[in-house]
Amino acid sequence: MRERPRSLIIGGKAGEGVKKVAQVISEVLNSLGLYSFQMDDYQSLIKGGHNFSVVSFASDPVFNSYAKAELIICFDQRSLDLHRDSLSPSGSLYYNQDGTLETEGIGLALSSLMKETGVSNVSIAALTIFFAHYGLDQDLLYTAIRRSYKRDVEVNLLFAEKVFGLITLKGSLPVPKPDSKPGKLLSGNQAIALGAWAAGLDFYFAYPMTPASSLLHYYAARKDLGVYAIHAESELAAANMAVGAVVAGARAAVGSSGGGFALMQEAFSLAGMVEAPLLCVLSSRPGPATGVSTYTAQEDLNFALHQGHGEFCRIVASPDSFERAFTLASELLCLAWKFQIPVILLTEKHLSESLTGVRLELSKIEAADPQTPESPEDYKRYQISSDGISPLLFPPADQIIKWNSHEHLESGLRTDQAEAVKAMKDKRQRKRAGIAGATLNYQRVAKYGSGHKLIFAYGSTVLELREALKLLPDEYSIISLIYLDPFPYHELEAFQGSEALVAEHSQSGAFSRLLQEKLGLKTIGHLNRYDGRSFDPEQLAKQIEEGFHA
Amino acid sequence: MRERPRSLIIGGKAGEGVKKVAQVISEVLNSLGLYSFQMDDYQSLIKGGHNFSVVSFASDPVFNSYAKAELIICFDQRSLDLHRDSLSPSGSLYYNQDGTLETEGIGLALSSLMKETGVSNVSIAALTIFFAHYGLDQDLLYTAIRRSYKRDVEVNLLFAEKVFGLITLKGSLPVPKPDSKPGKLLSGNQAIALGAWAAGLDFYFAYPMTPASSLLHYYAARKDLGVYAIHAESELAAANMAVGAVVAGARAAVGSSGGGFALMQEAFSLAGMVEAPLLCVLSSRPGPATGVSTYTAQEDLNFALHQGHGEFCRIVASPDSFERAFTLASELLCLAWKFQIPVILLTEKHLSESLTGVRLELSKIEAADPQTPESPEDYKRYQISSDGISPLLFPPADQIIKWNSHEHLESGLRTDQAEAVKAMKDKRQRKRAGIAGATLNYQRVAKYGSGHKLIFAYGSTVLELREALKLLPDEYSIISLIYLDPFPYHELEAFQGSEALVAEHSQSGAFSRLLQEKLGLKTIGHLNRYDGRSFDPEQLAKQIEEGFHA
Amino acid sequence: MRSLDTHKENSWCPGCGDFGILNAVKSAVTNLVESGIPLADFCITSGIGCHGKIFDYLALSGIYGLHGRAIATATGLKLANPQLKVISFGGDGDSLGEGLEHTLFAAKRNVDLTLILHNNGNYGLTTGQFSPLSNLGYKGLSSPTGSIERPFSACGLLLEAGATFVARSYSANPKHLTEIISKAVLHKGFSFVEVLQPCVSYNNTYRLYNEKVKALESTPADIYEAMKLSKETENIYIGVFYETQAATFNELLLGESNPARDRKSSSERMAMGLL
Amino acid sequence: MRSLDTHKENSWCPGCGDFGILNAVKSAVTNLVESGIPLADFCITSGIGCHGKIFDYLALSGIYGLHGRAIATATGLKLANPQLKVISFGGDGDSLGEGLEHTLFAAKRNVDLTLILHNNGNYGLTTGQFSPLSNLGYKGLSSPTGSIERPFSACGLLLEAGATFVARSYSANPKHLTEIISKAVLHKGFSFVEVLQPCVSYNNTYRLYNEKVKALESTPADIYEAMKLSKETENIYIGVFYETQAATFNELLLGESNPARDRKSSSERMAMGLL
Ligand SMILES: Cc1ncc(C[n+]2csc(CCOP(=O)(O)OP(=O)(O)O)c2C)c(N)n1
Ligand SMILES: Cc1ncc(C[n+]2csc(CCOP(=O)(O)OP(=O)(O)O)c2C)c(N)n1
Ligand code: SF4
Ligand code: SF4
Ligand SMILES: [Mg+2]
Ligand SMILES: [Mg+2]
Repeated sequence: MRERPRSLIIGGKAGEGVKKVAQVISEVLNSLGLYSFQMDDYQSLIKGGHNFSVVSFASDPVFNSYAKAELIICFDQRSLDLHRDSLSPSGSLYYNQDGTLETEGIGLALSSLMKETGVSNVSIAALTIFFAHYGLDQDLLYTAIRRSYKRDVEVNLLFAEKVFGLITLKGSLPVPKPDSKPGKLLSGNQAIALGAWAAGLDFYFAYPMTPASSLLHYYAARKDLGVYAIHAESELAAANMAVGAVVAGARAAVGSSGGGFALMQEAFSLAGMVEAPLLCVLSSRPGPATGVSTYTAQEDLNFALHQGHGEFCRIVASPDSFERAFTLASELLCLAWKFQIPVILLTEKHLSESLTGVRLELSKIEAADPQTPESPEDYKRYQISSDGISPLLFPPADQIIKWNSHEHLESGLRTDQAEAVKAMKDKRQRKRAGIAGATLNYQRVAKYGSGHKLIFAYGSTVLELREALKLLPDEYSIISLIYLDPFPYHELEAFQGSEALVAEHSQSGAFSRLLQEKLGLKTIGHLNRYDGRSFDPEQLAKQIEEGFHA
Repeated sequence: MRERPRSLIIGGKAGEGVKKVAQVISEVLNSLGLYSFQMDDYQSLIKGGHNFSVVSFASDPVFNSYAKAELIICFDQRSLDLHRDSLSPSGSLYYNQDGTLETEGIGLALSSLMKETGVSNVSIAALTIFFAHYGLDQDLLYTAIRRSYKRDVEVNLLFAEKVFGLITLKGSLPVPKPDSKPGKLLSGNQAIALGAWAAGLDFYFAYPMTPASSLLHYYAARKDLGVYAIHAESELAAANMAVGAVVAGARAAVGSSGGGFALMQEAFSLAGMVEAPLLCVLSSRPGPATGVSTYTAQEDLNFALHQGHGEFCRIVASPDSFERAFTLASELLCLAWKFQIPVILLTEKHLSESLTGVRLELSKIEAADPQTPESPEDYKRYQISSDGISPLLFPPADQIIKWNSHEHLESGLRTDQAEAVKAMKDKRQRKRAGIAGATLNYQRVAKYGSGHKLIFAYGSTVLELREALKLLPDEYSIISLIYLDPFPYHELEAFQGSEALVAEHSQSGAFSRLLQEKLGLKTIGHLNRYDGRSFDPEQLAKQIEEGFHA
Repeated sequence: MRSLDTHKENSWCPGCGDFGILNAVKSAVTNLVESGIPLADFCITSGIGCHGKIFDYLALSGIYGLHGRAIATATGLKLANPQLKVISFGGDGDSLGEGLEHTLFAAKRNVDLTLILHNNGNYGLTTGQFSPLSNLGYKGLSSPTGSIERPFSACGLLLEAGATFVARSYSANPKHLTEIISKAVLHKGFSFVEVLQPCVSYNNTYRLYNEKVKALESTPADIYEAMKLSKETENIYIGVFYETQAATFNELLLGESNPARDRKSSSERMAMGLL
Repeated sequence: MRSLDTHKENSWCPGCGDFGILNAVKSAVTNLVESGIPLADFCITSGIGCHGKIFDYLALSGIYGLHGRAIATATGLKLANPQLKVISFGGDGDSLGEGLEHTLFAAKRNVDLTLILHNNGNYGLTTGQFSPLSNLGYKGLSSPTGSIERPFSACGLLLEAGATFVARSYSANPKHLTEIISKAVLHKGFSFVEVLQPCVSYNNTYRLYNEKVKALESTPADIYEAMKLSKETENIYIGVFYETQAATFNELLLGESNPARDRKSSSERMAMGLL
């Protein structure tokens, strides 16, 4: 059991800058050498409603945010009502007393002060409270405001000064460890974006859809990376454009959430048939259909595993940490190009949009490059080979390079001849063995903890579990599946027929079923959460104990 | 072992009426009280190339066509080259000697005769040869021509007379059994169409795609049925229109092959979320992508089982006979409406487009009707109930009936509240038990044969196996899975851990994997054919024997 | 008449043009009910976006469909029960991006329903990316240095596709908008109403519209005149650009029959002797 | 110059208008190569349908894509390597039905590529169902008593969507077609060529076209004139209806750079110090 991280919650209306200020706080913590995890809970609306952000932080890595907080800052009545009960016993609650009913806690006349100073951005108050509450340097606060809020600087500073004066020192931040390296502050989607870029991504085609949109926005904003971000007319367009870009030799990716991914199925199958390397990021939210747009879920496991009509090889893998998000994106793009197949990076809103310090393992980055023909004179796009891989050549070239969505001959010309159909299916299928072998070079399964009581999970659920495990005795281990297809039989052999808990964000227990069917795993308890929210590590810790003692 | 059916093959170019004349022959056989099975092998082109049709027939039911034929009729050189070797030892080969190289067999100067008589339709010759070869009444031939070929009747008759004169009687048809009732001559798609109609189908929405197109064409042509056939702008449109029609109270279905189905995934998920009863017919052809458009495959099993993003209940079932195609379509439409869920009727080109006599089991037809509210005053579209089913009401109505693709409250208004999300997911999930129970009322698994050596299959592969079993000693049984989701554990319990052959039209052995994972079935041999062609019963019989003796 | 309000808390940004549309729809429906259309006959569909939320704020039956597909769903509804007065709400991303095809085909077919396009020139709900109607240079999260696409003309495309009623109004002109919506609903055939809808968060066009919006003085002489006028930028015209009569898809398909109402039960079918 | 033929047996119906298109494309490419465009720069995409088979008959690199999506795929190709001369072949079902949206967006964006539309007024390959360009009353397997939809106008839609080059030709006029295709390829920006293509099996329009096809005497004065003329039925006009210059999507996106050619390797990226 390690030090329990502290947490703060900031709540207010959409449009009040809750998420932004939480991020500024995360940055401050990061710059101080502290570890943090920021989770933003927001609704599908632009102004009003209720948003809140949680930042949990400590001098050790923090894998997940907590439900209880020692510092809560509420801008409005609704936040107050919703978060009052999340205050930990010794915690402090600050609230905007203008327009809210009196309550226990520290009321501040924020709205009046805003009017007085001419400030429009209430969230500056949250930043100020944070600084004052923890006794951080006032000048550092001003620097942070200057850096992060380019507009209305002077009034913001005035406002901050006034708010600062109202707060009494209540605590201190954890002391960073001497060797502390919390890494670069990134969201999961940013880590994915950077990983793919590092391996060679040239184009990202998408149609906006939460929680994948920030991939598009990130590439669009980071022109220095040189990844062209194309906002297409639809997901169908995006995916077919991506295949086109691949034909021209560019490394391309697409991304969406379930609904948009559903629309890319035919093109996914196209990638399977034409053997187009294609990185597909599927960031899940609760479904079906439009579902719950801004929350988290793991309901798309089977959907991801069985994408696209017809049979063809693919890889499906899911990052279980932000570090892995970076390396896996690179890894998958490489594998896609090595085997000329579509690959899916399956993740969830919880990883995609949360924010933490990430130590980028640059040494793990490889180049996503294809096998090229040895003697291009007699080039055939679909040359039959023993490993199923046909070398790639791109136009403009003197050779004729034909890709074909119909079944085809080696030349890429269409065929419906029985023998030719079988031969080409066999060729593609032969990649399967190579893929399974190649993935063995990567970490397909991770184990966290050293206990004999096992909890299986994948994706961001592993983050929640890792944080929960901090609160429990050393009896437990998390078995995290990073690769889902090819199924990592090799690493999991040892667990055949074992008993374990399975944790997932799914109502139907799809992951548990998968483990049972593939591995004969006996699930002795389901830790399922499917209301769109992430697990609270404390509650999860309790559920784990109960799960094993039931 | 029963009487081996006879077979005839007619081969020629697309546009020469091969399929049509085979159908006329099937009709003649049917009217004589004989059983037949017609399989059409054609390419994705309109004129030219090579088409052939096989009609296998006997005085007992014929479940599949054979590769070897005792009567082969070739209109051109290519047919001759391709089919010469399919002639059974005692068989007769007729060919158009104009424009072909001389060969063993009976050459007829068909082209010259056509010119001479002014006939444009060479296939009349095939019909004539069939009649003459088997010693059928010449007047019956003329009647058949008159009935089936409305154009150029007089020249056709003249031509037929001349051809008739050239043929010497070579054999005789099997003698029909006295109680022989070969049933109504139907394609699989027609049987599906009639089954769904009988249960109450009002609308069929589709975009043409082989081998599902004939559903659209059939409904469009059979205006007497009163099913509106809507050819939409795309599969996406079709599926979303269908959901709209359901909201208005109509029974609706959609159909396509893999590629078009891929495009309907988002709407399929929509049906899951809004709880729209929707019958979806997926008729497979080899994939991925455009694949091999006019051939057969079972590559979409996993795709069908895991359609759509997010988690929701569905039913997937596959007819293993033409009779079942009729009853299953009705059954599935009923289940869709009983549980307000999307259902998939999974089939293949081989069943969809082959033609045989079908005895329609009218007594099995039920009405696809929804549960209606008892007290519609306080109507809520998504009323939470113990079985997960909320009664249905349709506009125009005084009540407000709101369907919603977002997660929603009982009223149908959108929600993202944690408890409400969970409650509605739980409600939908509660249907699962009811569905499993309800399907138990239907035949979910069929057993054919009484032997102890087991062969598992589903869909039209069962037809091929049943025909093969006729050629083998009584040691074998086919275990045919009609329902695939819910998986028929109950009926299959007895086979847990058994050893068996698995037959399927898939390269990857998806069905075998399913059985292994769900049932622990040990596959001792794979009978996989994945070149788009159906199994030849004789070859299959051999493979079965080998499979058990290997 | 019962209220058209629901219990759902409104989550549009204060000042959003969508409020004007909501109010105008309520007025129009109220007027139409008063003029004799049964309230129960109204049925709505909507896409996904800020616009789509109108579904939750209107106490009318219908379906809150998929992004871009509301018009297809509306078509299905109308065909199954042609008695219904179907109104579909779309966003510019929704109806002219993701769902462009369905929109143009509904116009082509002259399905008797009404599409109200909330033209806010961006993807509001997904935080303001450029839309098919955004101007060249529009800055959003997917086009931080400015969109490099010229906008479509909504009215132009709909006119070209065959819509038999094409109009434009402005969310801040409640009287005009109410009238136009009423007319559109009364029009037999496919009616299209582009509503100029300022988005205060990402594309605040109030000032522009307040300056430039001008009512058409008369209905343009022909479809080309209508196209021209609809594309003018000096004056931004509102009013009915085009209106004509043509057989509707539902009539041609169904004749007098109403599939939902007249459907034969399974047992009636079995008695028809068709099997 | 090497031959543009492949070994693939041709499976179009004898007499099909597609032969004319194939021949004209070969001539145009030959001419263009002679005029200096490297043969290797040509790259083709096609949809699924009879038209799509042209992919198999042309010895040029490219991709035989999905039904309706060839234009999206072509866009990806062009963006990744703007040096390529991308020609996309579409059917009327393909490009104006299933793929309408992509077609209109390619026009809107002015992507520098050429779409050749094989307008045979039906879905040939799937046995002759009505298409978005079929006339009202067209009889096919999905409309046995006659289609109840009015056709789109291909040129009209493309003009409205923003295509910067819109032309029509006739498959049985090899000289005209060759010229038009050459011009289209040379046009900088999105060029659209509607080819009147008789389908001898399902929609034999030879007689109609032979009677009514007439070359435009001059380029129409403006877009509306172009629309009007393109829709005339007394004379069916062929020729260039509209041609204008505008910045292309690829230029605006890429400037001078060529992503496929100029791409940085993974190790170069790692050396950039951006992580
Ligand atoms: C298939 C699919 N893709 C993407 C989304 C995400 N999405 C929701 S609303 C929206 C765009 C909204 O823009 P618009 O239609 O103009 O509506 P507005 O919010 O501006 O009213 C998008 C892309 C989705 N729900 N479904
Ligand atoms: C997603 C999808 N839907 C349907 C089909 C079946 N299909 C193949 S070609 C075609 C229509 C062809 O019509 P058109 O594009 O006009 O081409 P033509 O054959 O007339 O040249 C269709 C519907 C398909 N291949 N993919
Ligand atoms: S984002 Fe724009 S369109 Fe959406 S509610 Fe706010 S102002 Fe209205
Ligand atoms: S069906 Fe028509 S379009 Fe297709 S090849 Fe034949 S004539 Fe040409
Ligand atoms: Mg919008
Ligand atoms: Mg066509």
